[in-house]
Amino acid sequence: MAKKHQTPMLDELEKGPWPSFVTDIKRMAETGKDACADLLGQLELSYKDKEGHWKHGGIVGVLGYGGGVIGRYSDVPDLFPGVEHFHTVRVNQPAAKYYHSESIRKIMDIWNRRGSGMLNMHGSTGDIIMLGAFTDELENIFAELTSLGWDLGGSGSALRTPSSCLGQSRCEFACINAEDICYDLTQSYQDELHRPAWPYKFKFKVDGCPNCCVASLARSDCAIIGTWRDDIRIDKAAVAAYAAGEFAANGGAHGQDVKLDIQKDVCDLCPTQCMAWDGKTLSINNKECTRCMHCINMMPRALRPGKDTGASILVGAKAPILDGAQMGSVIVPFIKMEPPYEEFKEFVEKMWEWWDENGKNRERIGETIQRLGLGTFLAAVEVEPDPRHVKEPRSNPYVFYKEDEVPGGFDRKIEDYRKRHAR
Amino acid sequence: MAKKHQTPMLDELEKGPWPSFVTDIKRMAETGKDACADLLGQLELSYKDKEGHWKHGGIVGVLGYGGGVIGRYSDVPDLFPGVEHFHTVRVNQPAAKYYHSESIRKIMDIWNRRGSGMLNMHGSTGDIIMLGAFTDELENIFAELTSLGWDLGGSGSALRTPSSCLGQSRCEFACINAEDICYDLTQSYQDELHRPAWPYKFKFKVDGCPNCCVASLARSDCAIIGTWRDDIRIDKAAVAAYAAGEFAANGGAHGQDVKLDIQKDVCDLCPTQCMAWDGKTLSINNKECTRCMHCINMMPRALRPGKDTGASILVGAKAPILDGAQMGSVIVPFIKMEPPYEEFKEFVEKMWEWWDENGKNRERIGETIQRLGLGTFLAAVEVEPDPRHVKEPRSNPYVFYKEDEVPGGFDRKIEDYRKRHAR
Amino acid sequence: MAERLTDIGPPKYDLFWPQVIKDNAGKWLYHDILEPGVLLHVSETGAKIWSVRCGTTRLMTTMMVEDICKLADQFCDGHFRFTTRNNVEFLVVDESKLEPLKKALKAAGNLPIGGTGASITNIVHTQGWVHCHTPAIDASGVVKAVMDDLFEYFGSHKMPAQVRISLACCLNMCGAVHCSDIAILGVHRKPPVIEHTHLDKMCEIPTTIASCPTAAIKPAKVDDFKSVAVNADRCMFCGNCYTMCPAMPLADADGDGIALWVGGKVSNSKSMPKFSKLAVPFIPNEPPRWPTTVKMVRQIVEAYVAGANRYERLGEWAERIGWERFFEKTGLEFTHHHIDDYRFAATTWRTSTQFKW
Amino acid sequence: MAERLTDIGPPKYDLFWPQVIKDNAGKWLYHDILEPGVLLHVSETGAKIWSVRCGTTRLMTTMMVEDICKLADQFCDGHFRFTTRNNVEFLVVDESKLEPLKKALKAAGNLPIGGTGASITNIVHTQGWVHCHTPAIDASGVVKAVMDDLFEYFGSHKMPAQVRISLACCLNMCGAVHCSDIAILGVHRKPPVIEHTHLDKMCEIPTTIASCPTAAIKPAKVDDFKSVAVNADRCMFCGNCYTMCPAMPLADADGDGIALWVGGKVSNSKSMPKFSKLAVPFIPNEPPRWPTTVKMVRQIVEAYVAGANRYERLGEWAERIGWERFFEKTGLEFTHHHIDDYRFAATTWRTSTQFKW
Ligand code: SRM
Ligand code: SRM
Ligand code: SRM
Ligand code: SRM
Ligand code: SF4
Ligand code: SF4
Ligand code: SF4
Ligand code: SF4
Ligand code: SF4
Ligand code: SF4
Ligand code: SF4
Ligand code: SF4
Repeated sequence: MAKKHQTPMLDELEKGPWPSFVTDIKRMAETGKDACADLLGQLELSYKDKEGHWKHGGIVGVLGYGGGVIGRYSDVPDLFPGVEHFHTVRVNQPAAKYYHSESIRKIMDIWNRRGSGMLNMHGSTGDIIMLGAFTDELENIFAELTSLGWDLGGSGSALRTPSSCLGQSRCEFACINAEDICYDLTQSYQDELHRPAWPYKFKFKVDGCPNCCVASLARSDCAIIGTWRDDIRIDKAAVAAYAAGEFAANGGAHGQDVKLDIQKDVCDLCPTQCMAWDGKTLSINNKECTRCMHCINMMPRALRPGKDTGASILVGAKAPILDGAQMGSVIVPFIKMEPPYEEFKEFVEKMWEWWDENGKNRERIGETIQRLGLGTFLAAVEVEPDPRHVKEPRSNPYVFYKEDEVPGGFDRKIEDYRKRHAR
Repeated sequence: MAKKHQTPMLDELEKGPWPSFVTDIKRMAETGKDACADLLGQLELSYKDKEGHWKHGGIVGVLGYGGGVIGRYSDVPDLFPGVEHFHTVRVNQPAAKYYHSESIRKIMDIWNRRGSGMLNMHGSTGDIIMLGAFTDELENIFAELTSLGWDLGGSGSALRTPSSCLGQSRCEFACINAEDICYDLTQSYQDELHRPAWPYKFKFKVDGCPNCCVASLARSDCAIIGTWRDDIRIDKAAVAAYAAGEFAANGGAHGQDVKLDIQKDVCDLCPTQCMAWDGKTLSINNKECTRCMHCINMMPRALRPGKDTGASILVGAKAPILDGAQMGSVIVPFIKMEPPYEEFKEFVEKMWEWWDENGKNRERIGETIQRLGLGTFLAAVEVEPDPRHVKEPRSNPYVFYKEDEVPGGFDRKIEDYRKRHAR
Repeated sequence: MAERLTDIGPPKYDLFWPQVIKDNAGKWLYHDILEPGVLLHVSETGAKIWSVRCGTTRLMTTMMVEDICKLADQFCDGHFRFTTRNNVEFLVVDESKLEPLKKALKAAGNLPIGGTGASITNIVHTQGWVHCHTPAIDASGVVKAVMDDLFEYFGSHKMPAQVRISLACCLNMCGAVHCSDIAILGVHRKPPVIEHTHLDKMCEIPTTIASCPTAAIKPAKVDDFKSVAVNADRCMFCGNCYTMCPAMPLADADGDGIALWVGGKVSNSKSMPKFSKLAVPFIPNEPPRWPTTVKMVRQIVEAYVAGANRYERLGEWAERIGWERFFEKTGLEFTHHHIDDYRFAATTWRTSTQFKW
Repeated sequence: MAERLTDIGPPKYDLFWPQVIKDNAGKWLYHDILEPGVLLHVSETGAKIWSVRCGTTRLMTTMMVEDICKLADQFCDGHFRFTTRNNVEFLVVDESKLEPLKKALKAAGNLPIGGTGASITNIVHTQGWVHCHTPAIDASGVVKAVMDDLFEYFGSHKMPAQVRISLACCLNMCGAVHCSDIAILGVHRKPPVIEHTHLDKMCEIPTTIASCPTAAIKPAKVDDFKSVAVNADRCMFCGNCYTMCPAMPLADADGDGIALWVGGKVSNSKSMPKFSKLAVPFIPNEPPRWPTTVKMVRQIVEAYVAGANRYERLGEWAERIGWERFFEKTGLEFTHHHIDDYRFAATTWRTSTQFKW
């Protein structure tokens, strides 16, 4: 008979229309998965105590890898022995998280046999998170996964599992092959991913366009965001159809019956006010466009990004620990992104080298840049300063000059000064 | 014969259409004022050297006052003995700098007899600056000035000479009696003005309305800026006249022939978009108005501030030394300003007390607030936190809680914790 | 060990694509959201693909994955994907299977259709009491309670614009909630309690001291044990010390709870990306259904729905009406905790007479 | 000394008012700028006052004041005032005296009429080499050269909006140039040169050390003298050490010069007040007429006139078109010095893909 704890509080979470993780876990527990039963039991205890019941991890992992597994132990193992060990195995997801039932079943099967059967689909970084393994199963799980063509993701002070939006696979807005870039970086930097050797973690995320569906701008040390340099493509017939109310506004995002007022909804909301609509022709002053995507989002059937596409590279996004959250900052305003992405990788390697040399322990690259200055970082990665790097130029007068920038240098003799100026 | 130095470089500044200070000083030098001749001589030397030739001041002043005089000595006194001493006497200007020839002539006469005859009309803080006195004349100058009803302004770590825009004396926008407030504060705080006793300088400036013609918001530790709480007054007939092109736009600021497009120039530029114009009626949703003054500035003959007037108090503006420049921050969103300004003065005294206790040496109040937190300052001056104090609420999660805010306080026993959580 | 495979990386991205994607990747012409949860993408070639998006719990069992696989087998030749917000998308190539799939999903009951367009889509979240050692709150339980309450908005397009809610269970913010329309954040409010008897054994003292961003931690000798002391006045409860040293736990039933943040966004559309701003500094932990949190989230959502223009993100709305108005409209209280006092605090002060009554 | 007067304060503000102001203060109804430099104010009572505004040098002699007094006596019953930007205003009560006053002013030649409305009014400035001990540049000379060049704009209304130029001769910024449409700022670029032989006598070493905001100053013993040393890498040339200690001068012919700043404003009209931003990091001192400074100020002014909408302040224009476009339109170079690296630097970085080519 399957193990069972009383979970009166958790049972409350079986109510309501949104799917219930409690119901799901309960049915798994009922198949005899003690880990699941004990997970519920321990969670119920947490609900009672209003405190979690997991301990720090300690070092667990698989041979030759410095990451990919997060150790986790219960602090009440006597009560819940099924989760005494409850390590996480981060399995590197395929870019954009496409699956076929046949293949995913195979790895679920491993997990059913050797783990708790619990998962996060997916972790915030993008991995398939297998939640709850005992230490002695880790090597087996790893061996079976790799034999099927899967590998672990990142953890620790290493490259983390890169991820991307679905890009060109199903999105008409994609300016770059987000999934290919994600895959290529993952493969090119396997060593950086599996063998932590940096001051702290480092994340890549790839968005096909400035809509940022994988939130690269907020959540990755290096965001690769598709964009274009030429003109927005306009399909005049489709513009007319929007004007005539034939197409739903914003790709139907507000319901098929919500139509577009081109002036009000598109032109008036363009942040640069570079669009004009005279009731017949929609024109865009592309030189003034900041490629924000708004108009394209509003009229996906009429407008498309240009054809001279590439990416903007924004560096430094991170969560608040320690110096406050950061978003990525524009470092390379535009770079072509064609396989094998040599130019981009050269940039990446310069960036890593600088960070590796200058970053303090547990200092994200964004923080290192804050500490040493954006200008210093740009010099290190050999990017010319550009107004596009800033929202606005400095407003304080505290400009540092280097000695070689100033005629005569810094060395002066007080005697010379005093010749001109009595004390 | 009047003394004369060769000033080939300065002579170049006699050319051109803008009035020439060189020409002016030369004619004064020609009357026999050696100080003026030597001032030109020393300035010419500075033009040659590209370095100034004044030394630090040292302590000079008048009896019983800790300020009002800035000591200044030439570092090339042998060459220019007329400016060996060149102390500044800061004479407190009348609020808004109205003069009558009769009265100003009298103080000019003092200055002709006892000083260099050089002036700044006026100093950046607002004083009449008498530029260039010898130490032994200071007491005499002071005695003659006071006998005529004039007094010195501030310097050092003291209250500085308050100043104001011309306010109600000649401006229809003035919501408060800026000059009276300026005068009242100057008189009420004579001791603070003449006897430096604070961490650093402190400035009041009073603007009659948010146009800020005396730049209080940028240049005074405490800015008193007139505003209103009720509705903008609309003169419909005058609106119609603007619509008909009878009045020049913006009070003629762009020429009498530039007329107003009420929709485009007024409503569309209203920052809150709270105005509506249907070609006949101009309506303002006053609840959403931020009293920016734009519409009133555009149509001074049709719109006027409301009648329930008072001031917003912004604290902390200063130049960049040391922590970067600051503008004033809203501390008291609205306060009535009727003589004798008791409520305001209570606020001022609380503010000074806090700053005096907490400010470090040479720390402006704005910097003390930065260092100790705006919330701390608000508590000290007994102002309730209000969204109007900030442009936006905090975005970092680093909230400090005090022990008494948290049930159970901060003291916990590890033994209790370990009862629930094994190590 | 000779044949031990390492560093092979994940399966290539196109391995699991349906044929229509293999043929049309990079050629998609436009999309159309036919109804909440149902996307149509049309290619330059005329090819079409329908995606049916369904909410998931993220925290799920292999049985749940099997549920998904079965439906995918039946209607999608086994193809599906997960979105960046933990929804699952069934990829339909044969239009005739669309309605039957929707029917089957409704029957299944644990995969609600929705999350597209101007909806409140799934809540990005973290692990909470289900796995992590540093949380101040649970994750899945809070998400469940909030989504139950907002369910009507998941399967409809009634929002002014997309609304992205995220949850992170501690200041580490694995949910990267710092740029969300609404963020639910677990916060500690008590300084670490120190296990002096073991600290020196479990942790490196210099690293522990260095871990504190406010320099609140100093070395200390307690009852002959080498340990550390925390200056409670300087502690901002970030938890970084505990990350570095297990002998300094922060978790506390009374101290911990939820802060709500609003108005962040990531996309560059119209306005530049924005950080989320503090809306509610603290709500106590109220398991199992966190009613106050649920209520306050709804308060924010409803004020937004009532006040925003169409196409206006929550943060754009708040900035347009002004934060004083935001607090008025949402009925939330503004406290001294809302006033920033961290590194860039001064940049958030109101340096203008422009404000509303 | 018994009768020694102190603490009497300035003359009361209304002492020198013309009668019409005494009668109408607080009752003014509207103003009208009849032509550049000539203001009419009309009262609720129907009373009128004309003000004729004229540029002055600010640095002036008592003879210049006498020139003003004479004109005031002749046309204004002796009444005049100075504005907050060092212009003088002749207050005319009798309309018939207006034209004769203007004629007399033109004849005088040293009091140009203008400075109202959409003009470039007088430059607020400081003392420079004429009086102060810390300047990096002269003040009056630079102002003269710049105003000569911009003279056409002083007496006309050709600007899109008012343009406020300010000058400060060192980072103390007595001209409060930090919120000006265009700011001319004297900057040092060499660390202080230290007079070790006298420092200990002239200055308090601890105060001197404490004066440095970047902690670049350390105590040092040099040739047996107690003195200080400056870490040149950390010095940002603020001059605060020299303010505290005369044995550490910064001034240097090659090191010193001018930086230009743009786009600040103080008024709350339309947009909130703004700081000025760096436009040109350094222009060498070029006495007597600072031609490069003059040229670059004009470059900025002309780009602004060509590009801005009517009623748009310089900073509003720059923000509307974007700073990348500002540098393109003005032809100024963007360098690494433009990128902030002081305390709030990170808040100025571009955290969006929104920018223009
Ligand atoms: C599993 C996961 C949360 C989840 O439920 O999805 C997670 C879990 C943890 N994160 Fe995270 N982070 C996870 C994604 C993130 C993200 C989101 C992302 O990558 O897009 C962030 C924000 C972005 C960023 O990187 O800044 C994130 C920011 C952090 C931080 C704060 C880092 C900072 O610089 O501010 C920490 C603290 C640390 O490193 O000590 C952290 C630390 C942790 C640790 C290792 C806790 C710790 O203090 O040691 C957590 C382990 C929990 C466990 O039991 O497995 N985690 N963490 C996510 C990884 C799953 C995956 O591989 O897919
Ligand atoms: C005379 C005057 C400039 C002028 O040409 O008009 C002036 C002159 C000096 N100022 Fe100033 N300041 C003058 C108005 C200002 C203003 C403008 C204002 O008051 O509106 C400011 C900016 C606003 C502010 O207060 O921040 C100003 C900000 C400074 C600072 C920087 C203070 C800061 O906190 O950043 C210093 C540095 C200091 O105090 O050591 C300073 C220091 C000085 C000293 C005392 C130089 C020093 O380092 O000791 C100068 C004396 C020069 C002299 O030889 O007389 N002066 N000073 C102005 C006073 C005249 C008057 O009383 O009317
Ligand atoms: C499937 C997914 C990408 C993926 O690789 O998985 C995706 C897919 C699409 N996004 Fe997205 N977005 C997805 C996450 C995001 C995110 C990330 C997030 O929320 O964490 C963002 C940034 C959110 C933010 O700004 O905070 C995002 C911001 C957008 C925007 C910008 C909207 C805006 O006004 O700011 C658009 C354009 C639009 O909706 O008009 C967009 C548009 C689209 C389109 C229409 C693109 C297309 O042409 O196919 C896709 C369907 C829209 C829809 O769901 O209504 N997508 N999209 C993600 C679905 C998440 C979900 O399950 O709910
Ligand atoms: C005389 C003076 C006040 C004084 O007490 O001396 C004054 C007087 C007037 N100001 Fe001013 N302002 C005066 C300095 C200022 C300043 C301070 C400064 O420049 O240092 C400002 C803030 C500048 C800034 O924002 O950087 C200032 C910002 C305004 C504004 C806001 C304009 C804007 O669009 O931002 C107005 C409204 C307008 O012009 O439409 C205004 C309007 C006015 C009016 C129309 C008020 C009235 O109804 O009489 C006055 C005549 C306007 C004119 O000159 O065109 N006044 N005005 C100052 C004349 C200075 C000069 O000689 O040039
Ligand atoms: S980021 Fe752009 S390309 Fe990628 S899925 Fe979103 S809209 Fe499409
Ligand atoms: S992409 Fe944005 S900035 Fe460009 S035209 Fe469209 S709405 Fe305007
Ligand atoms: S600040 Fe206002 S009240 Fe004072 S002069 Fe300027 S416009 Fe008039
Ligand atoms: S004062 Fe400003 S905010 Fe108010 S209505 Fe006029 S323009 Fe709009
Ligand atoms: S947010 Fe904090 S508690 Fe939650 S998973 Fe991340 S590290 Fe753990
Ligand atoms: S919680 Fe953070 S602030 Fe408090 S002692 Fe620990 S590291 Fe320091
Ligand atoms: S700006 Fe500097 S140099 Fe100029 S007067 Fe002020 S303190 Fe002196
Ligand atoms: S100039 Fe400023 S930064 Fe340089 S040493 Fe002196 S005080 Fe320090």
